[in-house]
Amino acid sequence: MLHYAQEQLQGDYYTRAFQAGAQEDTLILNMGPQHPSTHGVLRIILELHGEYILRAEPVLGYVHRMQEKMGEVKTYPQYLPNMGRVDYLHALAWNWAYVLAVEELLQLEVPERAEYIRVITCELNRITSHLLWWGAYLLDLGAFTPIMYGFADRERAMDLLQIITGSRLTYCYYSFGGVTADLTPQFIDGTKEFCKYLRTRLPMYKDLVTDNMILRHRVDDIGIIPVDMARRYGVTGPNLRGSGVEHDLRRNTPYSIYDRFDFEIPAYEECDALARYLVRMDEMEESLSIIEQAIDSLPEGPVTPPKMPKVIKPPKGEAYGAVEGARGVIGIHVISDGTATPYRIKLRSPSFSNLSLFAEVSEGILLADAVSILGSLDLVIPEIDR
Amino acid sequence: MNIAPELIHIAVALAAIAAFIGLNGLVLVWLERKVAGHIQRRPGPYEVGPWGLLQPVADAVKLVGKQLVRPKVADPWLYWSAPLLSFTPVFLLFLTIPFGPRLIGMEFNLGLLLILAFSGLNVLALCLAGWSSANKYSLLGAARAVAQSIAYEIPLLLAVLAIAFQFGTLNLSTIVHHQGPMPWQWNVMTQPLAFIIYFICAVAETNRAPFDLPEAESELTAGFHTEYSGMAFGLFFLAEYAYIIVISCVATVLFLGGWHGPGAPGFWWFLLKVYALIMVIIWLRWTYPRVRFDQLLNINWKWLLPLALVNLLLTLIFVKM
Amino acid sequence: MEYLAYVAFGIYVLIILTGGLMAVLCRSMVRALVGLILTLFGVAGCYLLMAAPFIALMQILIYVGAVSILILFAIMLTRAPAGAEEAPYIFPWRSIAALAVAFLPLAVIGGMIRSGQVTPLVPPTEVPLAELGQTLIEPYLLAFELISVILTVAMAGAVILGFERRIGK
Amino acid sequence: MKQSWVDELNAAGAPKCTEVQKGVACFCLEPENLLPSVRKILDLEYYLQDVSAADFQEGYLLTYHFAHFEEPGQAVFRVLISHEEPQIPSISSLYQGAIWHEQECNDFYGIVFTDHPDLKPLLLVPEENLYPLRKDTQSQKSFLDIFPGCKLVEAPPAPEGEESSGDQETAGEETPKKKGTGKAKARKGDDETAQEPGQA
Repeated sequence: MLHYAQEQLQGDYYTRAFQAGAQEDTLILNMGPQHPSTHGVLRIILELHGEYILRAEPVLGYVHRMQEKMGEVKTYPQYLPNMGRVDYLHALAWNWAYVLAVEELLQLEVPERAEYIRVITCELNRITSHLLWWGAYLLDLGAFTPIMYGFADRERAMDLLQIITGSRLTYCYYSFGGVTADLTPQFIDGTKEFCKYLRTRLPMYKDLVTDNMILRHRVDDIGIIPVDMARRYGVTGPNLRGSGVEHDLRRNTPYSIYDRFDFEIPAYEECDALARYLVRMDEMEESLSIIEQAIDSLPEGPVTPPKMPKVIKPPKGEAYGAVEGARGVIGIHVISDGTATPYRIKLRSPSFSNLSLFAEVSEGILLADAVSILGSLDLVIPEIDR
Repeated sequence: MNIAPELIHIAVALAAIAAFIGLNGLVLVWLERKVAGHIQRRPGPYEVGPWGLLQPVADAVKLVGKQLVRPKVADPWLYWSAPLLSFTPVFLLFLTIPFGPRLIGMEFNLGLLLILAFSGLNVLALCLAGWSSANKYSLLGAARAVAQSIAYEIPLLLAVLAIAFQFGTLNLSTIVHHQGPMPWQWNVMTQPLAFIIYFICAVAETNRAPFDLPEAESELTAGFHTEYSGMAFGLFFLAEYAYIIVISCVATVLFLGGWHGPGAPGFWWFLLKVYALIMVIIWLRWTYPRVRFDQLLNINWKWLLPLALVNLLLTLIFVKM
Repeated sequence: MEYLAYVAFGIYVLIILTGGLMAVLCRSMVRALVGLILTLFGVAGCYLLMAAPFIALMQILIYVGAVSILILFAIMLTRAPAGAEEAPYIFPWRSIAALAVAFLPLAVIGGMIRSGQVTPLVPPTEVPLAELGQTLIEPYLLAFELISVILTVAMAGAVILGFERRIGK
Repeated sequence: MKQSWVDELNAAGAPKCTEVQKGVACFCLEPENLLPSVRKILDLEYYLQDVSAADFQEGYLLTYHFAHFEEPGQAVFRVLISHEEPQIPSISSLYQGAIWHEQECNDFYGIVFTDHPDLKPLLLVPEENLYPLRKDTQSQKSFLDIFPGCKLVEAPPAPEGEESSGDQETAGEETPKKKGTGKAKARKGDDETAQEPGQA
């Protein structure tokens, strides 16, 4: 028993650094890198007083793959598949941000049908992302069943995406100037059906889960993120809209053809975990409505530009491709030096900024609420570590 | 030597109880997984045996076959005694439960008290397990277990006390005899509030969802049994199921008329009611999210305890009138 | 019949002594507490022998189920994982003094038994619950109430201490 | 980005911006002017998108992207710092979200952010200094080459900068910038030349 006390003094670089600032009579707890509620290999060092958190420090880098370095050694098309692996839950948004940036460099015109296809698939992907988040968040809160329902529905959407993209998770579907494959009738019919189906499911989830009293008490008034804090940390996406700001790139700086669709930007003023939860639940319905509109007005035509250069060598310059992902603003900053490989690629991942406020927001809260807040931020760890 | 037959009777009863617990434990494991499966729109276990019936056996074999691991810095004596301490008192609890008109391990005037006294030992086991594992998650889980079980024991006792007052006895058989075969002759009709309080507290006492805070896996990985593996974990697991059966049995005896039932009374009625309650408990677990710790205590101190006191007072008034 | 009682008594005494020694000698606070719990169980057994099952069960319910768990809780809150290292052995004098104090009651009781006439008790009979309650409420009412007042005060104190910690945070 | 805000920012430090390609306004700053400008843009209620760096022949180019919750468009701050003395004030006192971004730049390039609360490694192993995104001299490209609209202010210790502010204005049609020196020694003189076109 004696060396138990001594062993506590050891630990890795981060533990030692964290322990140096610890108060007396507190408990230092390493939540992660392997922990059920960090959804991947995120580690959070906590200083606890009883069950109250005095200090929290996320430790990153456990799935760091140096994506930005990879960008500097691969050619432009070679780097495309990497995008599906940054955020595996909303891979198509990362696809899109990258092709957007490169298309801007190349001054490429995207055919209209391809734009529609991008909107449909990206929104479908957003729904799968939100469904998974929903299930996983409820799992964090101790409800085991919703994730099964979420997965079952998500599976349908993924089956659809598989028809045209050929993969289920780490999509590499968009290409410079278009998409790699045209929609099939099977996909179109399936998507229409899926939209109808999910519209019957979402009210059920509301009745069974969202309106549950225990859930409401668990997420109400937890993890307040005022707008000012969101601004200082660069929080975007549903987390920001949960703070009452109707900021959505699809509406604010309409890229692609989002200005042609009629949809709401759900926002709730409460700034708490419940608000973020409700935003995502509403967003799924809005995505459904976008998909339905896009399918109804889908034009005929090619899905790739008429003439594509054999080797992609954008002219010197820079471009910033920003799209609205399921977790917030995805930004890809490409600097080209005129060769076939990018000179520098910077990936701006929304979860990175969203998590960075955790230290501030978790001060003085309960351990159980920390789990609830982490879940409500909808983190994807590979996206944070890149 | 008039005590000898009594002793033999108890020994036989204990053996029978061991068999009962083992069998029901297996059935419960299967039932829980199957029910959970159907609640979650999946079939549940179906590979091992017909309808997956042999799944719990496979689970048990797996658990027994696993290596027992103890953290180097854990206190060995306490670490290994905790799962035993958790499981062994369970036998005593079943001893005084009247399964049928004559099917009872030991006729004992203080049967109810015996159950309450020895079910309190479980929390001691959790506490020792959590403390001796030398793991911070375990420690937090143990601290939660203590606060939770002490809090919920009070309204539970008060709810049970109302029944004891009503009939002026702590003997479980007598309480059953006071109830009739028809559902409206059961105590749940005269004491609905006590039944609800008892049921909520009992679920909380057994650390079942939505009150499974000591082992809340999303916060404390596995709480007090984080470090336990193999059959040491298996004993905790079995003890949890045994306690679920006990609380359902006690609820059946106190509130649902025990072995009484329309038509032929007997063991089957008892078992039916017990399993109905167990189904409700399983259903709760797979439906609700987990409450937070302060909410858990608030429910207890602000709602259950005052309600239990009021209920007791009302019972007293009615009994004395 | 009677030898069974003797055997039981012997077992209970053994449990009590083992528990007591554990409580005194173990350096780990939690093990010492387990010793205490063992002792309480032994005492409960002795009550059972005296045909007082109600008291025996109450002993387990209250002392084992509540009091000792609260003590365990307190130990956990003080976060003393390595136990009581702050008390090193000082062998000769203190130990001798402690032993002397420990044997003092033995000497006193032993002396009394030796000097006085030991009359065997009438075989114990179980007291009905109602009678027990009557005794508590009627002749021993004051003592009964005093105990409850003390318990209430202790509980209030614990609550106040708990609140102070929260504010101190 | 609103033209009035661009003007305000132009007045705030010594940034020079000319509006605006696709709503993106670029400001080229001296390290000294970074904090006042960032304070200004915080007052204008912009949020921080990211902080990134890139390695050029002339030095490390730090890029700060800001955007607004209601207004469309983006504000970009660029600062060039020398290879020899890669130091720049941290903006984390204003934008706490920058803490991690700056740590990341420190991980990748070894850029030191002064007054950063906790400049320890964020993503890479803490025990080694790897600086994976630094480029060797062969693969370093010229900053001016890639951004032809930009003009490097060569700052001799002697007189006023010989190049005109006219360059700056004409650079408007591309993403325009004026650069601090790559040579650390010239910092002071550089500063003066930087002020000058601002006043002109």
